[in-house]
Amino acid sequence: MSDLLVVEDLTVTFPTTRGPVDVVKGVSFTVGRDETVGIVGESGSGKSMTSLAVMGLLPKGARTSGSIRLDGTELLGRPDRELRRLRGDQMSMIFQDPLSSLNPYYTVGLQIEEMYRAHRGGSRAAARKVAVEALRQVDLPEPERRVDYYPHQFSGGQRQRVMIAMALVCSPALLIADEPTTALDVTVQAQILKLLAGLRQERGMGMVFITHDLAVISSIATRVLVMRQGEQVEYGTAEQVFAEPRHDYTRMLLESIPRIDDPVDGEVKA
Amino acid sequence: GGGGGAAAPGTGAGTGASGGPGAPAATGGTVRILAKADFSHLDPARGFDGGVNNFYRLIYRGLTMFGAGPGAEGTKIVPDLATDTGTPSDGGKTWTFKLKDNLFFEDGSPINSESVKFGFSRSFDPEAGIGSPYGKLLLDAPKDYKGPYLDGDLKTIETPDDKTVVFHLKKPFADFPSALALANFTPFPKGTGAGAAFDTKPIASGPYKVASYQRGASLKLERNPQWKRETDSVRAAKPDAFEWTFGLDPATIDERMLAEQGTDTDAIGPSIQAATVARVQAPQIKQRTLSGLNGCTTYMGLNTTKKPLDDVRVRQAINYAINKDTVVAGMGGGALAAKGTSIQPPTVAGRVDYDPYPYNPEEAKKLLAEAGQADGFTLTLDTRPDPKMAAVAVAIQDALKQVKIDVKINNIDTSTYYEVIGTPAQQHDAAVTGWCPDWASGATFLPPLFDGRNITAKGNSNLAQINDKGINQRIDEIAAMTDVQAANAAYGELDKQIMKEAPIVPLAYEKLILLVGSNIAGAYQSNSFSGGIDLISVGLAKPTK
Amino acid sequence: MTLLRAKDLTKRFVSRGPLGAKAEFTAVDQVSFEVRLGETLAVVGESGSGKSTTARMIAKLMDPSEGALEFDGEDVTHAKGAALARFRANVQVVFQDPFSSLNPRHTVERILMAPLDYQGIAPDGGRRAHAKELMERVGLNPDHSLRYPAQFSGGQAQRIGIARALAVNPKLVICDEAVSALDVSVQAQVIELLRRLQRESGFSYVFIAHDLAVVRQIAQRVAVMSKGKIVELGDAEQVFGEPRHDYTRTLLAAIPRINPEWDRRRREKL
Amino acid sequence: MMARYIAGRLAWVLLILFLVCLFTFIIFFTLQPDPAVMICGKTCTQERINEIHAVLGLDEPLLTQFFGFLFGIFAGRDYGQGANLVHCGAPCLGYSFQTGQSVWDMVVDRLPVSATVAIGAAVLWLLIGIAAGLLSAVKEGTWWDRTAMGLALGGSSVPNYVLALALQYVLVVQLQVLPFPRAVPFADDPVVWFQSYLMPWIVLATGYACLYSRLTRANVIDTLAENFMRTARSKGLSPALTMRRHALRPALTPIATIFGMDFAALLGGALITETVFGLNGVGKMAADSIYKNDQPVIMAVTLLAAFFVVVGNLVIDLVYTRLDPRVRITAK
Amino acid sequence: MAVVAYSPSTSRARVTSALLRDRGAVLSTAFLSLIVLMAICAPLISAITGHGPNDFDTAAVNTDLGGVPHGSLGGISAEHLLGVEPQNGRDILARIAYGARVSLLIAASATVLTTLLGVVLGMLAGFYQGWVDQLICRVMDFLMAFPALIFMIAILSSLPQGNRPVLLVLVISFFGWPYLARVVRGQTMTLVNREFVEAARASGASTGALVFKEILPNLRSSLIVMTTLAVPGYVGTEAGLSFLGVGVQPPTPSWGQMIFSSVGWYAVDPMYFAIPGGFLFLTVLSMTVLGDRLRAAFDAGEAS
Ligand SMILES: Nc1ncnc2c1ncn2[C@@H]1O[C@H](COP(=O)(O)OP(=O)(O)OP(=O)(O)O)[C@@H](O)[C@H]1O
Ligand SMILES: Nc1ncnc2c1ncn2[C@@H]1O[C@H](COP(=O)(O)OP(=O)(O)OP(=O)(O)O)[C@@H](O)[C@H]1O
Ligand SMILES: [Mg+2]
Ligand SMILES: [Mg+2]
Ligand code: NI
Repeated sequence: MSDLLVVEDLTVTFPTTRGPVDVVKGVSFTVGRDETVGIVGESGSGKSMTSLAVMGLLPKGARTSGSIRLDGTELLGRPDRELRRLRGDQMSMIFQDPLSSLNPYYTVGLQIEEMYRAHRGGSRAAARKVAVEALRQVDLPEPERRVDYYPHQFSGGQRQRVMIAMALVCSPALLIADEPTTALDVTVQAQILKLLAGLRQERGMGMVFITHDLAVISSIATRVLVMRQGEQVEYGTAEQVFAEPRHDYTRMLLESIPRIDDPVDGEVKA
Repeated sequence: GGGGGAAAPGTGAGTGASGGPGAPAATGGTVRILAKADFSHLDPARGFDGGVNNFYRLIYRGLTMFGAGPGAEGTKIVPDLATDTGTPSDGGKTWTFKLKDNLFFEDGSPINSESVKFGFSRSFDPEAGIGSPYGKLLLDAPKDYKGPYLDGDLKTIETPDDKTVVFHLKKPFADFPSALALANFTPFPKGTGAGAAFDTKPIASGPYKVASYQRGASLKLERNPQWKRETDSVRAAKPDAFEWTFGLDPATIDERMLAEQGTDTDAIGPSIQAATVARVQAPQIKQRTLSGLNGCTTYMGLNTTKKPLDDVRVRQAINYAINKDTVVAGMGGGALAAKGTSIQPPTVAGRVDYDPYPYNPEEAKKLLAEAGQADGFTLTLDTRPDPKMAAVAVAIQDALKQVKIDVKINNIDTSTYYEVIGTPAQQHDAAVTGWCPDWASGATFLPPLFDGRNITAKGNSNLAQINDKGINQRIDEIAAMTDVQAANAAYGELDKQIMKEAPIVPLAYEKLILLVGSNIAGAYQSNSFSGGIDLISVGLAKPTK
Repeated sequence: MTLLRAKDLTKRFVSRGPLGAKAEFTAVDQVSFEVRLGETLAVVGESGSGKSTTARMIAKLMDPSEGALEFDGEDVTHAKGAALARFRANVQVVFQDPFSSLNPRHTVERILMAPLDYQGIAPDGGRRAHAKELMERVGLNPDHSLRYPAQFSGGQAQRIGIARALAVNPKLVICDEAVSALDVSVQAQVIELLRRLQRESGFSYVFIAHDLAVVRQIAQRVAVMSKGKIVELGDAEQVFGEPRHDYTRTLLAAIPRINPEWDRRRREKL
Repeated sequence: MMARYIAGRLAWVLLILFLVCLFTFIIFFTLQPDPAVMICGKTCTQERINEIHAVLGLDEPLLTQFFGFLFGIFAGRDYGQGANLVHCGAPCLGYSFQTGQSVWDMVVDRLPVSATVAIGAAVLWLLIGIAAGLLSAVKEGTWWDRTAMGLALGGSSVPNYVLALALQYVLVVQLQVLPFPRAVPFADDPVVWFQSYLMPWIVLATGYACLYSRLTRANVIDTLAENFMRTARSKGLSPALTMRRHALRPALTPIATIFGMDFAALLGGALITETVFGLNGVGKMAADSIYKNDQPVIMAVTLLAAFFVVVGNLVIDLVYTRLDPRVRITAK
Repeated sequence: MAVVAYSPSTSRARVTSALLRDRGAVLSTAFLSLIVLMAICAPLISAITGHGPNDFDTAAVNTDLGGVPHGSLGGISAEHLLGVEPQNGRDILARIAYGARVSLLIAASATVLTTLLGVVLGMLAGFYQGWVDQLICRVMDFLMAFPALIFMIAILSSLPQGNRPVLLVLVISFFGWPYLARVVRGQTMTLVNREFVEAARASGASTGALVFKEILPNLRSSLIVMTTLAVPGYVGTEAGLSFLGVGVQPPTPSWGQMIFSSVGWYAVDPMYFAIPGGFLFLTVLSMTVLGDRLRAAFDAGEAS
């Protein structure tokens, strides 16, 4: 089985007044079909930049080097025109901050429909049905009505689910999920994770899953990449990373996980 | 000449032309006229300015008219509908006219003494009679007579038979035939023209009638078949049609005339702008120009009721101090203006050419010192903000600076200018303005400007507000003369007499430069119509073109 | 001592459909609770259950459709002018969507100085230094004080929001998913900071979160919301230990956990 | 609720038009020069002025005149007496002091010209302005951006009348690609019609196109920086759709505001352009009437312009709440 | 993060240094300073060249040809550095210098005043909505309903002479602000609903602070465009009004008047138009470039 996504020695550089700054430094990982790679790491360590680099959506001025191959074709340096056909269809992304990532001028329904129609064509009515279905899939209450709501009319978690629904509507080969469940309560989160796992199996979808919730990673990822300050500090199978972490930082991370059954700090309670 | 106050420099004269435009015109074709603004009124009782008076002659006929031809020919009074220029009796107080035969209106009805009476009485209508004031000024009429529409027939005009009309005047008026050449003495079929009917659909008596008229946009004239050439010895009426285009920008007109695209070869424009003067110097273009005086005087009135202008020496000093060459430069240079010396412009009959106050700042200083104004004073000068007038004002300001008179320029909006300066209560020390005679004689120039008894609280034209017994008396004496020629000569002398008092500073006589299409023929400037091309004679050289 | 008391807060949203048809939706339904001085009340619950809306109402950013709000013994339901200013000085908010709540045209420094500005507070050592100190406290590089929000990662932006809330010395901080985008180590650091402030300065918190483990660590009392209502409210011990409501139980059951086998192996190695 | 809002606004429109009427009336009938003096001409007496006053109805008290005017608009009125009597049917805006024409007829005559000028120019400047602004924003910093914005700047610093004459000089006099404009109706000769209106369109559109392109550019650049633009791109939409739907709507919403105003104002006549090109529109009529102090015409032009602007603003407000959903919800 | 610690003292210093490194910004500033200097030193310039702004020099023009200046390039010579006006031969340099005083003063103050009024009232309307909005909007409707040019003429011609430039500024601003205010209001209405405004409110921002500190910076792009373009617009308005006789009183020179009166001469004496036109264009260009660069410098933050 050939790998779906191969990232090799990826570096992302931003120019600043004090000279260029590397925010991602030589990151390499692969995502196979029907596989989930989890990325964890410090906040600001370059997780989002890595995924944006894969999508070819880095902010203006950012430079990249290394190699990103999707299904064997190199993505870096490809003209936007060709990347565009892949985006949404072959690879799609759930962004971290849902409110600012949704266009406030349009109903969420339209924003889902347009993506579907861009790749699959068809009538508006058909696309709308797909959008309602997608919203139902992510457990949004009253999808028929909510499809005509504007982003600001949703709660944080609901917006996040809208983003998920949108990313999935064309059943992409590769899904990059940047903290897709942070705003979701655990029950909904569990449902979404189940949904994603189902899709992965069903369609052989590869997935990059960025989260801070190590428990979530442990339950869905086959391989885990740990990042810190733009560098890749550890990369291995989930079992290896969680059971036998090699790097101090990984260990430290695993140590800091708050646990529901941990004894609670007595001082505060007093 | 010159009615609407806003268009002060209005009527006048011009010199003849030679070459292209002067060549004889052939019959037929359409003469096109490019104009900035539409005519004020097609109803001759309402309109009264150089431009529209010239136009009226194409569609209307009167008892008398100005002759056709360059120079003095154009100011000569000749009979039109009448067989002669009238027979005075009762010492010039009663005038009898006989009509020619075979005269018809556009609608086929005959032009008879009734229609003459009716047409004349229209100028008493409060609504229609806003044009030339001469009907009301001269004709004897019942007090409070309000025109034919409200008060019926004007009984004081007698019509003993179809061909004879007898007028009774308020007082003797030797120049009555000249006054009759004005368009408000136009006959009309009895009962027509109520309201503003003639402003859109006039009833023609002349060689042309209105074919179509879109206000502000265009006016087309076509031949009037009811006009019989044999009854009219003056109008050449060569073209088959005239077409006006109104509302054009002056700069655009100049460009069009220079470029001569398409039918613009058959076109006539208004006087060119100063900026265009240099461009018409090329021989092939210069050949297409006509140039001459517009028959008006541009002057600065000095308000003699204000101190220190009440002192004749101060007024004389100002006359000496102003360098008229800079004034002429400001008006566009020698091509567009000539230095002003006397009150009356050169086109007026009987005018004497003299220069009482040649440029002499030393003399001015001396006079001011005598008057105790050696240190100068401040003078407020009213002017209009149009570029030409502004340039004149600045030239005056510049000139008076050297005799320590500080000129404050007070710009008054063009639309209100004449109202303000014509209201003695609002008038300042001095004002730049102009005057054009209604016909080429001192009778319509000096009395309105200098008769002290004409000073009114509103609409005053005696800007100097001079009320000099000697002048007033002389005006009455000349008015009583029955010999028009002698009267004109007397006005020439009166001009000198007035300038001794220096109530005004004659600044310049404006000139026109007319650029016509290369196919225009029979064109000359008429001294009776502000130097405009005489429309009754103009035509095309090659009408088929 | 009660710091804040919410009584029967209700929020109804009226939205118009495309044809102008009105639809009313009760987002928060008769919610009552109190926050005591120096305590942390956690609000957990279903996504879209009205947590953020409740937070907005108690922060007086949105008028309740019904109900009353009392702060420090004073009725502030309709507070205006000086009373409102007093309230604002004492109550700060950390928003759920990190980027949308930061003015894109202001530098971080300015964002952090703004509350001081607005409340006319001049800290010792100057406001600029204060801003830098705040950045350090939440684990941001103070050298980045002149950057704009768009130049930060999601977690960093969230920390800017937290730092802003702490810029003045409030009595109550309302944290709407304030730590959801932070990696566990930074999260621990921030939670420790919050707790320290509570210990030292007696801050109270209304802490909205999905991560029950975090809630467990920080909250003395917990409110569980579902469908606009508080379904359970009690001591953390009790809610986590012996949940009464079905929904609470579902919630607790759905908490993801790291494969215990891996965890065990890792701990053994230590 | 929308219906009530619109009804309320319409009431305001009427009130504002009434106020505009009143102010215009006061300003032009009291502060302005006496038209009788202008009509009266050179050899004028107080008597004749009084006579003209009576004819024009200026001898009546101001308020009577004002309400006569208002009444005339809704019910028509009679002018003159005896054989001179004319009935002026509603909507009666009176008769021009200068030409005696019915002002309503004058307006109806000229409105099509002004509307043609305004609509043509608006289409042109919207197309050019927005396209250029959009392109500049997308290619921010490139030579295209610099050139286009430099041109936009140049274009907006050239006064209308200068541009008009320069265009005429170049296109008509020098290159002779266009004839001198003459306002013929479309039906008469579509080619000449188009050629004649082309220059006025260009002249009017230039200034606006410059403004709009710069505004579009600024707003689009702001919008492009938004996170949701990244989302749109992530969906693999065509750049055209991305731009048109996601960038333009937020960027153009504020531009819609000024477009409404600019367009409405133009319908009231483009004073300078119409004058320069000799187009017989409302603007030229306004210029002429000011020059001649023709108060009834000034009143009519003012009212007409006011009407368009007020209605234009109403439309903008309604459209604005449609354009931005966040505003719609909170506009209680 | 892995960057050497280096702390620029203030954002102002950073912006200044960024501007100093920008050629466009430096050139623009230089040009604007030149113009201001010229305006201030106008009498000095006149004294040095020996030509006042209203001194006729009929020797410099050909009075027989309608007054075209002698020599090529509109009479540019050692005597008249920028040539002379056709017809009366006034020195263009002197008139440009004196004209800068009037034109720039009027245009700049009118721009400042309209911007001030437009921004403040527009933002208040957009922010408060409700009756404040209604009130301000109705006033705007009312003011905009008047065809501005017609009314400026009517009002200016009936106002007492007084201080013309001041009157002009007042009248222009009075009719000008609603245009800007409407745009500002619209954008404010959108911005008010953004979450960061809510955040500022929660931080205790007063209404004034919300409006001016939080929302205003987000209006910057539109404002820069509209204000820089307002300047030539007002120079044009001033010219138009002056031409119609209600603006500054001749012979006081102003750029607008010069451009207006040069229009007719474009074919014979193009320099007459090119010089004041060029000055106006460069001034506006400089202002826009400076505005753009300023915004860029502010926006840049640390990056690029
Ligand atoms: N402006 C609005 N108009 C209409 N409905 C709204 C509006 N704002 C919020 N809602 C609805 O109110 C409900 C509660 O929203 P709220 O943001 O309080 O949820 P939440 O508990 O914070 O959820 P989450 O955990 O997902 O952030 C949601 O169903 C949402 O759709
Ligand atoms: N436009 C920019 N200019 C300069 N630096 C930037 C820019 N955008 C992001 N950065 C920096 O790049 C680094 C990586 O950001 P990224 O968004 O990838 O972090 P992340 O791993 O996703 O963090 P989080 O978990 O907080 O979302 C951060 O330190 C951030 O400050
Ligand atoms: Mg991130
Ligand atoms: Mg929420
Ligand atoms: Ni006249």
